Amino acid sequence: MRVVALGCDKSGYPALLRWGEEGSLPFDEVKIFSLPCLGLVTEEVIFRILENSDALLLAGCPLDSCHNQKGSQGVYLKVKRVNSLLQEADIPKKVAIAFVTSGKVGEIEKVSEELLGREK
Amino acid sequence: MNKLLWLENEAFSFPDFWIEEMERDNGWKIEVKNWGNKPDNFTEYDRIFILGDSFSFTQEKISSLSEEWEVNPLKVRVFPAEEVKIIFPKSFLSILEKFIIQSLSQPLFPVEARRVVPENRVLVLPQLSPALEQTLKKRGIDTIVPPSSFSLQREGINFRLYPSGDNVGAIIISPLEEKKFPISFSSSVQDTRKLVDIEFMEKEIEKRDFRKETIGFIIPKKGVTEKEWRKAFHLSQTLVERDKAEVFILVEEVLVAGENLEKEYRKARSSGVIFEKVDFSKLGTRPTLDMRGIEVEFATERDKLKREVKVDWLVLLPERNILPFKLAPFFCGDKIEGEILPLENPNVLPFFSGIEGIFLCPSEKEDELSLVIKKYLTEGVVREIGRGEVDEEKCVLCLTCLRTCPWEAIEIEGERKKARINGERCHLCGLCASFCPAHAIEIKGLSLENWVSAVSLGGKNESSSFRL
Amino acid sequence: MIIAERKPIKEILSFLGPGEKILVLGCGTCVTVCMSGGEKEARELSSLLRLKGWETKDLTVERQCEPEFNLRAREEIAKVDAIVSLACGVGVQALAECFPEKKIFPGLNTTFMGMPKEQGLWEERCWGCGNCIVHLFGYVCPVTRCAKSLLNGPCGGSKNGKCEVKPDRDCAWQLIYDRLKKENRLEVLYALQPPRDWSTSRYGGQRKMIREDVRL
Amino acid sequence: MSALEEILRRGEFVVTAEVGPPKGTNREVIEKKCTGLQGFVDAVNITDNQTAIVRLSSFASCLIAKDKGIEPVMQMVCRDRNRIALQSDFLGACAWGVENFLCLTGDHQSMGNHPQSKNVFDIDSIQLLQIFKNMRDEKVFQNGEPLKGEIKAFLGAGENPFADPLEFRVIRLAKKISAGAQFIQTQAVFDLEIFSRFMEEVRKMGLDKKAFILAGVIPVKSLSALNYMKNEVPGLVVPDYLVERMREAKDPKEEGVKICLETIEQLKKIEGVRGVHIMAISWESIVPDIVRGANLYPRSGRS
Repeated sequence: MRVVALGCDKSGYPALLRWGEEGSLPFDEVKIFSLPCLGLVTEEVIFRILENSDALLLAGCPLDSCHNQKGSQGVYLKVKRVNSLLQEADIPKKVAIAFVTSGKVGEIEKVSEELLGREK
Repeated sequence: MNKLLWLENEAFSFPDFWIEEMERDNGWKIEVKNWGNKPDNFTEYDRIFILGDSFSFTQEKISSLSEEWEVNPLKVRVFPAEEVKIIFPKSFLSILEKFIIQSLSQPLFPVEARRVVPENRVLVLPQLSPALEQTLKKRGIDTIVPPSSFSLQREGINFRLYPSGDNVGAIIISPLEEKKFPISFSSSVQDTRKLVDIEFMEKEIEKRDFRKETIGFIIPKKGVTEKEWRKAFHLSQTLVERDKAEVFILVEEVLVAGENLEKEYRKARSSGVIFEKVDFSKLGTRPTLDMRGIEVEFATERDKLKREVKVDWLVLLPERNILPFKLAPFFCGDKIEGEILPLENPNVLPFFSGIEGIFLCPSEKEDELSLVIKKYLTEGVVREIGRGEVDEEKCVLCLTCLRTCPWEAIEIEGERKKARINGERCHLCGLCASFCPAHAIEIKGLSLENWVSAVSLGGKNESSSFRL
Repeated sequence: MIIAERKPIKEILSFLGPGEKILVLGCGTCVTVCMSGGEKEARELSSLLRLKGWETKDLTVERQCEPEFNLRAREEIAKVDAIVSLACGVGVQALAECFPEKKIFPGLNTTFMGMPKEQGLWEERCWGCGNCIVHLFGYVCPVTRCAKSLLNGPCGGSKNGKCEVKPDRDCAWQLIYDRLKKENRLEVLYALQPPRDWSTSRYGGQRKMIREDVRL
Repeated sequence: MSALEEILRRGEFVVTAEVGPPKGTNREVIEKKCTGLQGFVDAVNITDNQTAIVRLSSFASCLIAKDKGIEPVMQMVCRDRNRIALQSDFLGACAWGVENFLCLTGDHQSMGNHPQSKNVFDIDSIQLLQIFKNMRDEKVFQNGEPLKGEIKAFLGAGENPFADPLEFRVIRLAKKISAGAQFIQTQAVFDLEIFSRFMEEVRKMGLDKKAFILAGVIPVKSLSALNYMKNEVPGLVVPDYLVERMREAKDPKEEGVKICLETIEQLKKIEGVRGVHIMAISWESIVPDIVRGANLYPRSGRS
């Protein structure tokens, strides 16, 4: 399973890297990117990314403690929408979002399990 | 020939032959420095790569470095060398090369990292309390007395006050607070007259002895001040030690943040005061049959067991709620300002109201607040001017950006009214761009196309990791 | 402004034949503002269709309800087999009139004429009855906002200021009453409103406006 | 003059009952209900697709009731017919000797069993009253054209004293009366306090002198029925103590009737209330007991 992972450089990206460090990534391939805030991600970005990957894993600040107040909230809504669109169109690809505080990888593991679980 | 600067840190440095190899293959001129011997002039480089753990180099960090070095922040790139080395040792070099190529391929836009410092003057609404006035004066912050009628408009990082036209760097709102008890009591319970506030206890304890009596405290989480906690710790301790009374304190959470508050808490505990974490919603009270006391029923958080205690006195501390403050009447900005309430978000400035430059001042926090504000007013913030741009051709003035921007950075301006991004307020979160239905907003260097191209970079089974 | 919402993806997919070249055509006016058919949504839908295996392009014109704008998309349209139009019903028809030989499918359901109340919330305000009387009702249109278009006061189903038909909507008559009370002009409600002339509404058949003075 | 009007003018405390037509063609249902009410009520009030559920038409049911020698009140709602149909049905009913009409706006179709349908609401109940009044008194249609023939029609309207905005209710009643309503049938009364306050206002405006006001009552069979009305039926106020009483009750049916009788007793005392309208929805059989219990039996009828 080919996965792209995006994290905000405040919380998500560091956590993603930790997660990578701890090795044993459950996917065949992971590409990790950082951006200032997940608020930047649009539905189109997600679709375009999914065009050459199987799943997208987003990692950002917890909803109530986003460095940009509403960034995580914004992307969270989009993720929900995109997933419902993918389902409606029955496209077997997934987006998931993990709310992490920098360095904490537990959430990411949970979410990646989700991705895999859904994949099966 | 591209001239590149690499800033290494002690934790990571390159073998020379790597560099030579890369220079040879790509026709780059790579200059390696470390934080110890930084060059004096950064402007001569096409790109500046910071090799180090990426999470110590957030967007804000890069902005302030670029400001310090007087370079276009788009030229500054962080390559998370450590992580990449740990995660993908084999493919390190190819990832690095790809990263550089990718960075060089990205267009540069005229962006300036600028430190914007607000006016060292604040407006206090609705009115200025003596305590606040004093501490602000002490810190050398001018205050403006709000004129009888006035309106506000954002002006860069500042706010402009009309009609006077003065700018203020920040607005402090000292909101009204309402005291209310976390739980309600039946009239019959109140009839026992054993339901008292802490001031009453304070007085009583001077006058009389509570020998062998049972006293309960109920202390809510919200808005109980340090002072009150201290008082509670102290009183309960005296009751136990002096009068051999039985005291238990029902709380949602104990506040120990504060000058040796924790110590006092421990002292109270070790003296024999019982602290119980309970769920207030499940807390029940009724008078004892003789109406001389109150039966308190609660379930502790530890073991969900229901417990019932008969108390001779029940001391209540009120919860202090900040009432929402309506800014709309004062604002003649584009955005209809809603009600202002404190944010419980550890990642924004304390006392931050949700609108940059506007702070909330809960009672007895004046001093802390004035410290925060002083810092904000003197250091200001570094912003990348020119990152966010609205394509006026495309903009349909739907005001989505205005409504979604968390930082009030959108302004509707001009003859034919168009949305503009106020670079002094923009935090580059990109919410506006990602919501814009007309696809009219671009955050320079973070546009969709870079994204997708970057993602498709790096073939199968070879992971890459880099900042866009 | 005209408010519209996107059709269910399944429905849109059912329109399209396998292997067809698709153009997703956005509209840059009302439906952009109500976030259902602008460039963002057009790009989004076309990338979704691409994920589904279609060859797609996307394009957004100023207003699909104007032939001039539609004709600008001539070349792009010539290259595709079918168009998914993200415009209101007017736009789709205008487009079809410009390109009689093309397969064109509506991507939106046109819902109402209304306004944004807050981010992500739109409410109906006008019904286009062709004879405005809001000034008589505290600037709350009973024709549109009362489920029964009552002109002489609330029905018996108004409770706590909400409508019995859609309990999450305000009772128009509560609003009217409150507003007029504030202005203390309640007496205007005492007047009997005679039966309305609906011929100006669409009940009078398809409507048309001719302004001789501006026809050159 | 219709029998109902005559009895009201005589100053007697009137009793009417609601009769819901069947969801089908068998007229026996109505006939049975009517014979059951024979002698106990002054008129039966026949609903017009109430709660927007399709039933045998009010018009036809009224004729059946007349056959059975019972005075019908024909309900007409504005949901399903425009001014053309309403006027023509009015003429038809008059031609057949129906003399009492209750003009209502009608429940919204989304409440009924054809929520997909398109509603009409060309005019509202008040306008309907006005139209019928003009047809009767001025001999003109709504458009002003003259009509031929005698029209004997006793016009009524509904009013709900319990719906919001409360303050507006009396104003609305006044409008209905000035539009032509001669008798008023209120929503079912459970909360006598609100109702008396309402009647006070009514008397202040002298409306009780201008129209005969019949208070609606509903005998409830069970606690669930009462709760349903309390929570589900908009514009119906049921005080908690009644719910309590029903919960406590050993025999809920009996209790329901008891509550109903007490209510009627109270209503009799309220100045300006000229009768009761019993809405024993799908429990018509209980009406005689209630009339007896309320000492409103026997009915003297038309002299």
